[in-house]
Amino acid sequence: MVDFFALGEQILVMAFLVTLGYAIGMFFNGFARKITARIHNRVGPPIYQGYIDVFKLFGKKTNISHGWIFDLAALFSIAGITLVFLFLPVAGFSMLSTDGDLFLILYLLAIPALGFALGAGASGNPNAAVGIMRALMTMLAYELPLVMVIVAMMVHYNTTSLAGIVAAQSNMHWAIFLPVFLIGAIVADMALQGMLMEKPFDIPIAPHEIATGPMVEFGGKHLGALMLYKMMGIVVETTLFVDLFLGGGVILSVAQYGWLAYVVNFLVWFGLITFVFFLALLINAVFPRFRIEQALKFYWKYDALVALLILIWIFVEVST
Amino acid sequence: MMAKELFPEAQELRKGRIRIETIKDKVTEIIKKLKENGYGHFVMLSCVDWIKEGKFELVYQMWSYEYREHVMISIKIAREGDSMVTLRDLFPQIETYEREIHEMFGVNFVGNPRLGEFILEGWPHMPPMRKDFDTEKFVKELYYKIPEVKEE
Amino acid sequence: MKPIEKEYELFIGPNHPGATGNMSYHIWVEGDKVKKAETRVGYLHRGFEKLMEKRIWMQNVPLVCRICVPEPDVNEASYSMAVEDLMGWEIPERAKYIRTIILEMARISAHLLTVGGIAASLGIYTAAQWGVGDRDYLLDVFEQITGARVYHIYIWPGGVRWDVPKNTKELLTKVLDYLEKRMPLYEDLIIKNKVFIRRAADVGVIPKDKAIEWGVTGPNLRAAGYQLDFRKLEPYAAYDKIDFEVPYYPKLGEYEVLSDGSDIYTRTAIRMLEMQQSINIIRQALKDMPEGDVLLKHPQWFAWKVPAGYSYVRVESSKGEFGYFVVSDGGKKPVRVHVRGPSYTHGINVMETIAKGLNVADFAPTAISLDVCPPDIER
Amino acid sequence: MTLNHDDWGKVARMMSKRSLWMVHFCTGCGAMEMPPVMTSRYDMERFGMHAMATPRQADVFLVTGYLAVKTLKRVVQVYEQMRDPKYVIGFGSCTINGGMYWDSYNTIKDLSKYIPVDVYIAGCMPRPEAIIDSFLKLMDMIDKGEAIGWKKYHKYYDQYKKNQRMAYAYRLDEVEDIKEDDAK
Amino acid sequence: MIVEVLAILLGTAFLMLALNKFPKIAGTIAFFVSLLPFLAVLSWAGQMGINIPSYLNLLHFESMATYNLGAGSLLLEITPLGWFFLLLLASLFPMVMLYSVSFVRENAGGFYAAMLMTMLGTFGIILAKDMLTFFLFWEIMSWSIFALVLRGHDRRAIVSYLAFGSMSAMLILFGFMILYYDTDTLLFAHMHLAPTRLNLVALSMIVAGFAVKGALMPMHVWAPHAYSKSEEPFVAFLSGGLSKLGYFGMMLFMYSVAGMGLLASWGTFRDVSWFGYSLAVVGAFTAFAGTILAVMQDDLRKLLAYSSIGQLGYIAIGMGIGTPLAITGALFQALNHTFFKAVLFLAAGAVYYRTGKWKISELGGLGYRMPFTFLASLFAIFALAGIPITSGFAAKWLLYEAAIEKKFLFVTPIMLIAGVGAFLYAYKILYGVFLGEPRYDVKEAPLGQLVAMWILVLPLVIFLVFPGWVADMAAPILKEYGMQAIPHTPFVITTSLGVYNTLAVIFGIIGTLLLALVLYKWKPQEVVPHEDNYLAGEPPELYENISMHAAYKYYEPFEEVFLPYFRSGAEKLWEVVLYAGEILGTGARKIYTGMVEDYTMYILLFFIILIGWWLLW
Repeated sequence: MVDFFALGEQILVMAFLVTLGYAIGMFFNGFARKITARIHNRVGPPIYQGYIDVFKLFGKKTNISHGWIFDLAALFSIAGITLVFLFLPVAGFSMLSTDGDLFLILYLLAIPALGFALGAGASGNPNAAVGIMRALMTMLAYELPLVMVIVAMMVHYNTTSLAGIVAAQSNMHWAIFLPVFLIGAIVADMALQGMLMEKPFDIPIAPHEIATGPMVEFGGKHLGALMLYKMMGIVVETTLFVDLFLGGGVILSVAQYGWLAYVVNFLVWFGLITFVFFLALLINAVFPRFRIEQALKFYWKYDALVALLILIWIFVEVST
Repeated sequence: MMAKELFPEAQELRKGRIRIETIKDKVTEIIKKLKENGYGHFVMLSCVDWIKEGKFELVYQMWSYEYREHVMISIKIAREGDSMVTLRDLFPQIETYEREIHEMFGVNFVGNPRLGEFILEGWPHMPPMRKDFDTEKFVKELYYKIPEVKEE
Repeated sequence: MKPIEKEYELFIGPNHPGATGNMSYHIWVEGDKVKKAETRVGYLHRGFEKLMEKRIWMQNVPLVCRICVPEPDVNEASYSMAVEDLMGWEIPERAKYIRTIILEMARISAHLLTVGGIAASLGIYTAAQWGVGDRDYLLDVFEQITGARVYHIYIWPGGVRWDVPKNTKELLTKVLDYLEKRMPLYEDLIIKNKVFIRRAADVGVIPKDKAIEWGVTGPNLRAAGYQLDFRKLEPYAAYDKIDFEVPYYPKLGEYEVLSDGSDIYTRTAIRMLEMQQSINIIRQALKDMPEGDVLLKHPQWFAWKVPAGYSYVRVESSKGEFGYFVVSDGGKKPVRVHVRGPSYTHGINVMETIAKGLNVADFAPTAISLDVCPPDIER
Repeated sequence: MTLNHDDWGKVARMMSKRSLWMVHFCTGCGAMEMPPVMTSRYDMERFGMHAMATPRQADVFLVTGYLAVKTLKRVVQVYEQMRDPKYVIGFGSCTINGGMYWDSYNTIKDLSKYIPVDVYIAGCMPRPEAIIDSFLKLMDMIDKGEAIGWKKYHKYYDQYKKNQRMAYAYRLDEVEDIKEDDAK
Repeated sequence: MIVEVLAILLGTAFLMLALNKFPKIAGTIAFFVSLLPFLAVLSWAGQMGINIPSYLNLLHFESMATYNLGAGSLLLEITPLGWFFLLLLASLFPMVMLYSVSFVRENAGGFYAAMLMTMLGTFGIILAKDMLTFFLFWEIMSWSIFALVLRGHDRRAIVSYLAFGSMSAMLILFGFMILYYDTDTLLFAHMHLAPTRLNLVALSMIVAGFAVKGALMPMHVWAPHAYSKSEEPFVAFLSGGLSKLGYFGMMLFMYSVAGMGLLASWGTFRDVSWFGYSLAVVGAFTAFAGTILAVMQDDLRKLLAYSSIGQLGYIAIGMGIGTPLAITGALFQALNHTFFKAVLFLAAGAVYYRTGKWKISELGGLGYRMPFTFLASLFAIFALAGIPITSGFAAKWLLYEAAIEKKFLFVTPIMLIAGVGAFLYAYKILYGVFLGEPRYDVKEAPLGQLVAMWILVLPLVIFLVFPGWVADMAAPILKEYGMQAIPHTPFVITTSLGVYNTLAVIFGIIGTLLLALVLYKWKPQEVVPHEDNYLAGEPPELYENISMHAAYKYYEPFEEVFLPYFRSGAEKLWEVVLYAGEILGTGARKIYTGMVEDYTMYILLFFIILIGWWLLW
């Protein structure tokens, strides 16, 4: 018999966390613009600008669509990214992360991307098509070093489950404190830069080249949905990084400290993802963007080479 | 060789400004010769509407970085029914000047394939740079007559 | 059914972040490579030359500066010089120095915009933001001297409108010191940035042997490897009295020579060097500036009759050769004023030619690095 | 207490006034003062404004200066691609009465004959302070529900279209009748 | 009933030749006959531990049959492994035939005859109990395929298929001979292979021979040509179905016949035999290289062919690793590949049927014109890319888990990156064919084609919800090899490393989609025509025919990066292969008359000789 009470409770908690995730995502939008503005010597928008922008976009009186395939973009991107968030351990708290593992997360991340790509393609604008081409190629580029590091971690911790990796890092045994995964974290941070589409890898949306690429035809609620996707994407991607290398931000054990542990862990997690995002913003501010083949070469030559060293390291570790 | 030596008929306006008045059949030859003799920079092709004479004056202007000398080769063609051969093969930018002059004055350059709409779009009247086109009258009869949007 | 073509068409402009002002490049792209490009201009056509024929000589002064917005002073200067040429006037010495200062300030402010624009087109928005922000200090000085931020209408036929305020020297020195202090930052962000070098070196090359024939002028020509500058070739204002070296490829000073020249990188480097050069020129001009009148005693403004004749006057602007061809028949109004903007060749023939085979990603940076300013194409 | 429709409208207006995204379209020389407005000295992002690449994403259209007829076509195209609610700021004297170019054959003289304008800024060219002031004015108008240019455009679409056609054709006569299917 | 089915298939094949002038009638008859193997599958389900309602069990099939033919006898028996592969092929085959009814027009009789012969061969191969029967039916299948490849009239395809087909047959035959020499028996069940080097060589030859049909690199060369130049229904069956027979053979000989004892005789690496490890590496390389090559194709069929090669590589990985997890994964991947690849080829055929174009860059904007075709291919593409809203993910997941379980540090990233590469070409199909600028004003594909496609989409949904069912089907196979089935329930598969709970994913998707839908439906919207698009402000009416489809050389930067590496590698191989093909081709040209009937006759003649020879012997 299904325990409906427990199920309901779980759904409520998940709804709360998803709301929190989006709230943090929107905060990150304002945060990013504020930080960038400070680097530009400007005052910048208020830090809550992200909320205003999203509400405004959803409040647009008329919206255009290029047909039902175009609409899929908004649906798939929001649904997909929310789903990924559900499968991530957040601050050590697992929503669905015991029901799927890291491979699932990697593939679920493709749902919003492909959905977005469908919508952009359906708009029939060549700028969008070129942008999607670049986005997919950037994805191919950064995935190689990323999966190499992830595979190394899986083998090292002998689990494919992200929750398992987080659990293995409890009691401050964070992966980043191991020399091999310190290098791994640097490699993955480079990949994260591509994942977050920050410079030098913001090739897909390069405004001067292809007028924001895939987003050219999106406006109003469609753009709002994409912004939500992007904002949640920041949370998801930084959380993934934090879960992998920084123990998910878990510093107190729930068994020992009860609800206090949740609060503290959430705060630490929030601090860590903000910090990771902040690093990405700093890199973003001072670099021009690569051309797409340069990005591919960068990831597959330099980043992947370092990742290969990590693999060899782990190989030796496993073999002996 | 400097322009003065090549073309004795050239007249010096001031230091570094040479003016050659010629006829349209000779232009190609002169410009070719000048180009071969160090006048490598084609500055501009200009057109002046001398309405009282009924002529357009086409001024081909070249500059030599070597001699620091500016040459204006001036020809006159009739305002109506006359044409000029294109010189786009000599300097690529002549093509653009010809396009502009064709549009603004209505001078026909034979052999230029890109004559057509360049700056204006859907212009139905006389080429606007001609002296007999009265822009003030035109504006008063068009833009000021377009009605304001009435709100009911 | 639509005809099936392999190429797709992109419009870079007018409503496009990569457009250099209100103009449009219509490009045909196959895969990732530009196959054909056509420049579409005319969006800014106001019929200046027509309007100038309708106005008396002096009325044209406020009009001409609107031809090139980022650097309006070159228009005022060249128009004034053309009138002076026809009138046979020699302007006061002090006015020459003031003109030099104004023109060089305009050059710095235009180069800051362009270098920032190149950086922004490749994604370094920080540099663009800083560039425009720093340009504002120059505009403050402009405002102090001329009373306006953008359209100064300060250089008049016969000199300059009025003398500079007393504290100009201190003000300007302060701004120049500040700019000099900022230069290394720009260098780190742009010209010495490894990613920038990768993007910019050997991209958008104008072949050296064609550069003069194609009518390339200004920094673009110097980046192609010619030490040609109209400030040296045909000195106007006080340039003949000022000691300065024109930077050109491969003499890039402290910057590395990374390519065969004439690419985005070299053009950016030349502009960076020219800014430093301009700072030097202004300092010299401030030091050497004599006292005296700044404006000739004119006849009554509205009764001018300019002697009949042809005049062509050129000024080395930040984009290249800016020339005014003025024809007078001895009347109160000019018969013909024809403006040669440097973008006329850069934006149309040169860009259409070198665009072939360019990567889509490199198109906008190339166009911006040529410093194409549409208003001086169509006027 | 329950929120009625008007209150929601008020919230929506509050949001939309604090997040005005601008079309990246330099229609004329006024665009020269836009970089300073965007950067450190004046920084319009303080008000949540920034430039967007395409009209679909944007809310406010700064017509920066004179419009050649050729540009007017593009401006109208861009304006029609923008989504409601959308606002237009006429920038500089040229959009008010032609300014310097009052007798130019190729520039339109009064922008409001072709598309509805919510706020005008006088001057040639307007100083950044004036631009910022116009933004604040527009925000104020949005808040009060007075910025209704886009509604006017729908309501008097036929008149606007007719005027646009006259300008496009450079002549008053021979304007084709507005077809049924064109009217929205 | 087994022999009767064989006889009916053979008889119908002859009948088809007679009905050459009446394609529709021939197609309909062929469709109904093609259902027979599927009935056999249903009938045998009970024995495999799958309970199906009794009313589906229409015909009773015995599980074993012997058919005496004078000197020798056909020995047939159903095994769990055979049943699984028969399930795939027999459920694909009727749909392909249904599709063909509206698709095939020229010389339909020959087509149906050859197709039925192919199925006849398949049926026999899967049921074969000894090497001779196996080889006999293998040749029937191979030559029927040859007849169908001939219909494409493409010399390269024919020559390369002939060359590689012969090579495959030779390798298999030599392998069989060695095994026979060593064990003195033809029956699989009686072979107990000693771990000798000779046997390993024989096994390698056999696996290499099967790798040709399985399009494993470097034996894949024929596949892109044959796939891209033949009729779509056949290609769908060839790529989706018949390529699995190669893997069936590999599996049969590696695990049923040889077993771990022989495989491990070469040594082991982390409990995986070097033999299997090499196969896995070859599979991973195939997956990677096939993907990269697929991304570079402009011909829709070539793209699908290379993608097929890449996806088949995953099956080889699973077979190579050989743990229960890996074998289940390989079987799951085989199942998925059967259906999604068939759907994609059929959809490509439907697109061709309506537009007459194969080049991706010449298509475009069909998504709104052919919505059902589009949706079917979208689903198939999701399965192909392994996106967890179809069953495609579970298979890949099992394979990844298997690789990580064995700590394959270098193979796993290659597999994963090949999976990412699949997004690239998947999107190329979506964009180039279905999205982008609408260029064609065409109708939706005919009903028969749509029904065929959509029925083939069903398994992708069913096994998304019940991934455990595949594990159920794999259990008897694993049991035969003395392995434990992987722990699973219908919805949850557990490994030592992680869990995949399909219910969480499904309900998660439904929930989040509802959330998205609420947000999305908040505000009204209007649909604008394609012309009302961002053109940087330029009014479209001022320009004639603005071409806005960017599909030609879509991944040009990608090609610039990868082509140099692949050109030199592939071209050298090509030269050698083409040289060989040239020599073989001169022989082939003599019998190449261009008449399909002739070819069919050749094949029948070949059989008669073969059977006659066999009977006399």
